[in-house]
Amino acid sequence: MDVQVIFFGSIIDITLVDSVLLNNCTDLDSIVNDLIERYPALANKKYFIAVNQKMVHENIKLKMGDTVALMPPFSGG
Amino acid sequence: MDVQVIFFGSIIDITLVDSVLLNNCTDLDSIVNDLIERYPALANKKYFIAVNQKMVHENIKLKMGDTVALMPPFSGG
Amino acid sequence: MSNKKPSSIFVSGPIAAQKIAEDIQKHSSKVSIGAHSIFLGQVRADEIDNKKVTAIEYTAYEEMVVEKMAVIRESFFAKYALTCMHIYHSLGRVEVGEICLFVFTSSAHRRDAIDACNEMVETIKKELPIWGKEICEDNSTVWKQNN
Amino acid sequence: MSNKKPSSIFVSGPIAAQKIAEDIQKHSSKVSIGAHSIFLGQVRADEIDNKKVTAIEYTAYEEMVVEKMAVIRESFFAKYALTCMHIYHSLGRVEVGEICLFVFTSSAHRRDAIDACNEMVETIKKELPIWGKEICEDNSTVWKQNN
Repeated sequence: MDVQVIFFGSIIDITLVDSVLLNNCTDLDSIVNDLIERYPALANKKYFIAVNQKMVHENIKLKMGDTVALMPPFSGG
Repeated sequence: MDVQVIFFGSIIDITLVDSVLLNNCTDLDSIVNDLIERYPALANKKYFIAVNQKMVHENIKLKMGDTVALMPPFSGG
Repeated sequence: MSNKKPSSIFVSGPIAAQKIAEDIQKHSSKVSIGAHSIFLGQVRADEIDNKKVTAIEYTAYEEMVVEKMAVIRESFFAKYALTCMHIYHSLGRVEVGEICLFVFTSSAHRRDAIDACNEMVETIKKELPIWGKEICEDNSTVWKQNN
Repeated sequence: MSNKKPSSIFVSGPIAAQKIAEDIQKHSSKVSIGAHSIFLGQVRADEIDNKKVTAIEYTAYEEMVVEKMAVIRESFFAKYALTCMHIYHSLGRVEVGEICLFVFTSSAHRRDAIDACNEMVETIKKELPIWGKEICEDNSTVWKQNN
């Protein structure tokens, strides 16, 4: 099962790419664990998570084709 | 002793002139009485008074060359 | 603030959108500014006794406005951390849809510009000896009232 | 409000003063409008560790901004008696002194336009997934933080 994870702002300074494709992640917690394994600096980083453009504040199940976004605190304007 | 009295806004609808020169008025009260005699409709009219561009809320003595302004409620903007 | 002669806020007739653009453009060289707040008053096609307003004609006690504005300016610069503040008000006839008031405040951080602009609009309406006469389509007139 | 597709608020690079003038001018035909409130964000020459900021580079999660703005727009039109509301935000590089945010609200009476403009600026800074990276004179960069 493929899920696309996209990164923004200062998160990209850690990941050095703006997106990755993850398989075998059935929920958000497993995505976050997977990402921290790949990018250990993420563990100490503050960010919000959106799934398919909606903010998500707890663990949820994911389905094929979902897009998960890791977003640092906003600084527009 | 000459004092110039100037009118603004809806006051001019009553006086039909934008200024008059009054003599023998030594204070503000005598000016107001003189004006109401000339323009009786002023008696029922709401207005502010400025002497030499400063708002005045009580009777004051006037001197030669003073300018008294009768101003209806403001409606700029 | 300074001993230069206080200048008039009055513009003859409507305030052009082009003037507003030029004023904004001029501030691009003031690099300590982070926020601009602008208020524009536009003449509205109100209805009075079933007659449409087509224009407002403004008159003012100009000398008194200049004196009052000098005092008001100083109090605003004392109260708010403003980089600049510009105010323009129409005199004479302004047609429906045209701009009659332009308040423009700038500051490093947004709260000062926004709060000063807001308070200035209220101050202008309440404190400045300016009068608007609404002119209806049949040329009858009604003196405007601020609330 | 309507079933037309929500449109983007993004402009590539700075927002030109000329665009602001054109937007103001367009509203002269909307004769029920009595008040416009405008907020402009301008890139400030801040100093970070003794180095001057020369530009900000903006990125955003564009699809999410479009979705969020559609919801925010609807809530603002429900809360305030607005005739219209226009919002533009820069993407990409904006030099010091240039405009990066343009919020423009219009209403019959001033309170609605002013309050909506004010709240929209706070909402944009707090709710929209947009990021600013400050670029210093030596090309070092610092991620901007809103407060």
